Amino acid sequence: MIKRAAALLLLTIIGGIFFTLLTGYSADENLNLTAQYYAENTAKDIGAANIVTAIIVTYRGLDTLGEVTVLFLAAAIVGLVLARSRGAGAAQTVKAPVGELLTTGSHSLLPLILLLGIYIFVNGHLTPGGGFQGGAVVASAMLLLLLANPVKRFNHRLISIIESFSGFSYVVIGVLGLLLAGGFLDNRILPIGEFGQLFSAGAIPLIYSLIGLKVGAEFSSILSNLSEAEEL
Amino acid sequence: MIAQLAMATGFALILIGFYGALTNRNILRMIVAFSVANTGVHLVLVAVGYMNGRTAPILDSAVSATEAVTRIIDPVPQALVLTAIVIGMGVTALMLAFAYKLYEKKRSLDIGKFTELRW
Amino acid sequence: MVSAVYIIIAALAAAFILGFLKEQWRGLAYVITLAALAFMSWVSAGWVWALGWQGAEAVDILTAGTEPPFAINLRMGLPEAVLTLLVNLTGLLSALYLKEVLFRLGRRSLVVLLIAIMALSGIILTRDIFNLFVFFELVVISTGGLILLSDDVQSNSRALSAGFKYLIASQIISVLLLVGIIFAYHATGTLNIDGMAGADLMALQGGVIAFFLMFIAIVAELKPFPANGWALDIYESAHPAFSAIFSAATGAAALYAVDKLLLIGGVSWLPVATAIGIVTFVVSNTLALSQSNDRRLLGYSSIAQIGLVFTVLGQRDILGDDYYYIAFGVLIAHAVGKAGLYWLSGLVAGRGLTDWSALRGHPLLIFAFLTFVFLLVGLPPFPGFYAKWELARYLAAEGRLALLALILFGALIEAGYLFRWFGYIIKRERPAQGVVSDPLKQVVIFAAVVAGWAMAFLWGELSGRANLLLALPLLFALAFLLLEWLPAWFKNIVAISGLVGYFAMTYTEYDPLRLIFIIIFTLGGALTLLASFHTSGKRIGFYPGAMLMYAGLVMLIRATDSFDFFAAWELLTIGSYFLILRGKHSEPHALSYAIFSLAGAFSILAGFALAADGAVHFTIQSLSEVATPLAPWVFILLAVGFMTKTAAIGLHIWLPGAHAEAETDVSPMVSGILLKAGLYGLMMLMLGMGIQELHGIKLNYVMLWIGALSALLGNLMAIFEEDAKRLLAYSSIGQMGYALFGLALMNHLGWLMALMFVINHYIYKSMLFMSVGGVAKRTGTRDMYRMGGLITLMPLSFIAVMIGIIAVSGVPPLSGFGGRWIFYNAIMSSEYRLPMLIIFLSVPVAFLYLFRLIHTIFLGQLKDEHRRIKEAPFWLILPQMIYVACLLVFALVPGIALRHVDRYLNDFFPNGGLGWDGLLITSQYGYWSPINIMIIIGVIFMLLFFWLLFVNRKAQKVKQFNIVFSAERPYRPETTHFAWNFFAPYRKALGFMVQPFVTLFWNTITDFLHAAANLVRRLYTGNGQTYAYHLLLFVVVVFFVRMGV
Amino acid sequence: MSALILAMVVLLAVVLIGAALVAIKGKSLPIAILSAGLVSLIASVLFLVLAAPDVAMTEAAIGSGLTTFLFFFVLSRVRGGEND
Repeated sequence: MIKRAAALLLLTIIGGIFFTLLTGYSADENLNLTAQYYAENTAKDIGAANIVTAIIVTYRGLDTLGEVTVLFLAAAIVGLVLARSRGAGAAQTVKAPVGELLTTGSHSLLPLILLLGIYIFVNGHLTPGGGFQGGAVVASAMLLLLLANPVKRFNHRLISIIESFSGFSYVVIGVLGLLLAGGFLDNRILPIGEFGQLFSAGAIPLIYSLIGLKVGAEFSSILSNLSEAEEL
Repeated sequence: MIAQLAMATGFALILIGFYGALTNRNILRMIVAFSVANTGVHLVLVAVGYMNGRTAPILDSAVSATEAVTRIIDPVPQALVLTAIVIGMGVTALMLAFAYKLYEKKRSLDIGKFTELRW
Repeated sequence: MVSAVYIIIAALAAAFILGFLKEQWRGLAYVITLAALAFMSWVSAGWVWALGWQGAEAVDILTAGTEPPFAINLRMGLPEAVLTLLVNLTGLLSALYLKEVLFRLGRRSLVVLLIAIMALSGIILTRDIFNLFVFFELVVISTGGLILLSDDVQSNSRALSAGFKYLIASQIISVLLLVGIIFAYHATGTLNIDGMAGADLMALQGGVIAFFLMFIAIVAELKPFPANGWALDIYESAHPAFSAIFSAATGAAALYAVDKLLLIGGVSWLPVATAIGIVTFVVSNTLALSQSNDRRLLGYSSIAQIGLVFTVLGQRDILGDDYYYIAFGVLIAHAVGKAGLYWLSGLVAGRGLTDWSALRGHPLLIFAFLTFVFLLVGLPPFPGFYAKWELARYLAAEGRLALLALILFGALIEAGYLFRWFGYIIKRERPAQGVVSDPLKQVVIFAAVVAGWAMAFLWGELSGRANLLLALPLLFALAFLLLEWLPAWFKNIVAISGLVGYFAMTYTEYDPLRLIFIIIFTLGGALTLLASFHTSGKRIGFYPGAMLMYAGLVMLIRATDSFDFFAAWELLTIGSYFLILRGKHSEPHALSYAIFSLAGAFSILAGFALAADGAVHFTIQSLSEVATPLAPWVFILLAVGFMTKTAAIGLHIWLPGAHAEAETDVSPMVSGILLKAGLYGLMMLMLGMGIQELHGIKLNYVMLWIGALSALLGNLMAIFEEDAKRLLAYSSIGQMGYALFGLALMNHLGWLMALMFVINHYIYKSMLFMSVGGVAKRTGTRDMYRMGGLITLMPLSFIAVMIGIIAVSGVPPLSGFGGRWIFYNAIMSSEYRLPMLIIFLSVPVAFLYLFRLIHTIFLGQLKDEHRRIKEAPFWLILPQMIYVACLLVFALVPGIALRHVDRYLNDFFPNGGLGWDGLLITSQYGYWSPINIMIIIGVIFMLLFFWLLFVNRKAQKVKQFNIVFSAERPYRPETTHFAWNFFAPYRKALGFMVQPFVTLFWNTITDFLHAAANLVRRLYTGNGQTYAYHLLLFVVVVFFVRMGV
Repeated sequence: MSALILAMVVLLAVVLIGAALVAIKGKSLPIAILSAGLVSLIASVLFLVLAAPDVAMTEAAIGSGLTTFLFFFVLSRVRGGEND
């Protein structure tokens, strides 16, 4: 009871702090300096229609690299932890396979979902969505497989190689930016191309695809590791 | 107005999430509560960048590059939220791994039972 | 220069490459990781070199080919270079240390380690607030991962729950941080830290709260009290190598993040930082007092140190150009010391503090331990020492005295528990499990040791002062560390020749006053060292300690600048601490000595800081120029510091144990020689500042009283002692009281007498300690009632003691009388009647205990078990005989030393000097002719002696056991000994004066601190949810404090 | 138009808070997890309203989709701990 009261009291005060922020807030009439720069220059400098993508992949590319690394790290840790939990001789209880319908359905859906994921991340610079969303969609295909066949084992080595390949390539492209263009993660190592086309915006489609691959691989790795974890 | 409303909802979610994390002893429930709070933060972030009557920061046939400055909303908070969402998911995954391991050790998810370390 | 962004690139590339490797290729994966970490360190080191030595400019590194604030930029300046080097090297060394663990866990654990280090570097380098958040989250996740890995190491759930607690806290932190960032962005339109700083966030709508949220979130990463339960649990449970990273590298990175953030907040947030920092520093150190688990103790200490650096960050407004010098001095000392101690803890099997006594058989590891402790406490010659000095200077100049006091108080507590720990190592029983032998781990530990000493040298070079590590005496003392493998006799020869040689080299450079002290310190020291020839073996630890003390003493005399003076003071304190600790039962006494001495030293530090009033160089001479409102306070602080060393009453409780428990040849050093340092300090002080008044009270009058009371009470306590060495120790308190009294008279004769005491006390106290020590060695006890009748067996010791007590008691014909004579002359010419009365009273009291030394030890009946005792060893007797000779010479011709001093004192006290006419000394009250007195006394003595022989010629000799016990054996036989409780009647009459009030007082303070620590630490319930409450409470409290202001 | 959107936002907000309350107070853990997923899902609708399609997609795919599955995977492996 005291605990609840204390929680309520503390949160009321923090709520008060938030309330001050809320009442003090007024939306900007015009874009601020930073946003204005992006609105004005993204198209000509970066060549991406989706400004959010331009920011994520290029202007704030370092954040995104960190973000990808977060996932990479989370996947590595989850893998490490759960791999050790599985232990040596512990036999997995074999579950009854799920129904025919789900199995067949998932197999026929799989390519479609994968395609959708790929579409999302290669078009990241043009339309909403990108590597993260596409990667999540790719992972959901894996999820579907898992649901359809709970004892399904993924090839961890393959996932790991995809993960590493895309991550390493990402870093290499970043370094190319440093060597060939204006700085680390500069997308202008490839021609900016014609605005609005698939192959435009320099290295953005490439980077976003790599991110998509990587994110997909990482999510898959986390999911499969969790699904393979022993029931306690 | 929409921005303020969304922002208020976001703050409410944060507080609700914190309350859940402070009062639920079950570790999984604490993690759930934090993910609610995180969603609240995302709402606040996006709401701060919102500008009435403007469109998403994507240049297409409707919004040309030249008039973007007057037509689109601030893209920066959105970029930040994207990052925050992914990071939040990473942290959640890690916490879940911890929960699993903690359960493995003690066969319990009561946070009050993991107090060997103190003082 | 290799761009700093390659630090990040290298780590990530290596981490991703590891994924290509097969799980089995562990060696390769490990090598790649090491190579990456080495490369990262190399890049940082290159920048440190370029920016620090070659004068390169700081560079901004753009990403995405776009100018900030539109893209993220990194900055590599000197602070960044140093910090990334610190982080990367910690990572590299920890990776080496963890070789076995990392091999077992495979490549994914390497990934986690690499990314953790990369993220820490990122925090340091980035200039973008959101990017900072991303790196912080990376640190959080990788820390969580590292903890999960630790869990496997110890196969328990402790580390696991600690990690989860950390994640709970970090979730709350990240929510607050994100909300803060977005509103700060909304207000300023930028995410760039420098941009925000330029936009004056505080003046903007919602800016203050936005900043508050960011600030509090990052500050929470510094583990401030009380929102730090999770951190403590991590420190306690994680693998020590991870704790090393967590403490040294994460702490440094988080501090730098706050430093950057404070650029945005501006000056108005500095007091908040100061308050949080100092509360954390003091409270955490206090809590550490009651810890018995080594790693948890180190955790509290880490948190405290980070708090201290945070306090320094809060002083940014006044530290000017020295800001980074001071902050980094404290920070690097902490990082190296703490990482080192954590690494060291991996070699110790047990987790209790006393289990560390396993180190005892490993001198090198003990040296490492001491290096780390010195770094943490901020002792010379390490960076923390310089930093502490400069910080005190600035704080005093700005009048932030309460803060200075709190810092020194916290530092004292820290020194207390660290030295207590060292005492355990040296003195406690060694556990069954020894030290884990792992060459690689030892290499890592010694890398930290080398780094610590390198930093010491560097900070000395940068200090703009004389580099302590280039001071010849100190180097000489340190050289003994390298000679430790040689036999003691050889080292003794080197030590003696060093002392004598140094005197021969420099004796022309001193004025008469200093010459007296330097003679006592060098030649006198050499003389006491003669006694050390009686020991055998290597005597590891003795010579470095002893020579450190002598080095400090010599440097003290040579110091002209207050800094050099203080450094020397600390050196001699530490050296003597090591010496005292060597005694068999000296653990608690050595600790109390260390604490009192350091407290005294801090008082001196504060005094000098106050006196300097911000001046960089402040000479001892300039004490005379200190302005009036400050002057009495400076005087008090310095006097208290010096009087701690002379064990003035009230500050004396450390002395009896320390002097009595010390080894036979150490007691003379710490009593006969070391106490003089305090007198020297007092002389310098009073020569400089003269008579000060505070609220109309003359301070020298107060000191007069203290001197008189010390003399009386010291002597009183001595008479009730059964322990011969303790008796001598209490007697020292009394003797120093006389000297203090003489100085406080502030006239010519008083000073002359004090100097007379300096010389006399050295000679007879050294001698008495040696002879009593020799007796104790032979009889195996220090209790006088267990001795008796030793005169026939140990005649030379008897002679020494007899001459000694004649000299001490001030009866003719020996030099003690000369001292007394000057003394009476001195007080006759002064107006202070009441304290004078007390001094008079204390003189006969001295007789009471002195006579017991002869009566109880050497006369009376020989104990049965002592029938076969031999004379004390030759090397103990030799110096005693030399002292006897000295006493006789000094008694005959006191003028050889005193007339020069007398003339010298004329400069300061022109009136009332003595007349030196050949062998005749005159004062305004009479004259003293030593030779005549000697002859007269000799004649009287001989007459009496022969008369006694004559009247006793027919006395019957009675065998010792020619008596019969008529009753049963008493329960405690010693109570029937005539010498037991010898002065019971006096105790009845005067005992109330020697009740241990002072001891009680200090014990109460200690108990109170411990009780408070035990109460407060209940706060840390171990429940992760409670810790979340603490965190939110912390947020709310800081909010109210800041907004209320 | 604007009033309609406003009404919709109000509605979404109410549902959001309701779902959030269920997420932290709900009787059974699966319901709590599902409600948390629902919070994310509704939030992603709100993001669309706030002209943030990228965020909406991400929140829907990651916040409400994958995260919810993660929870269930773990939940199914710590059966006994549900009610601690």
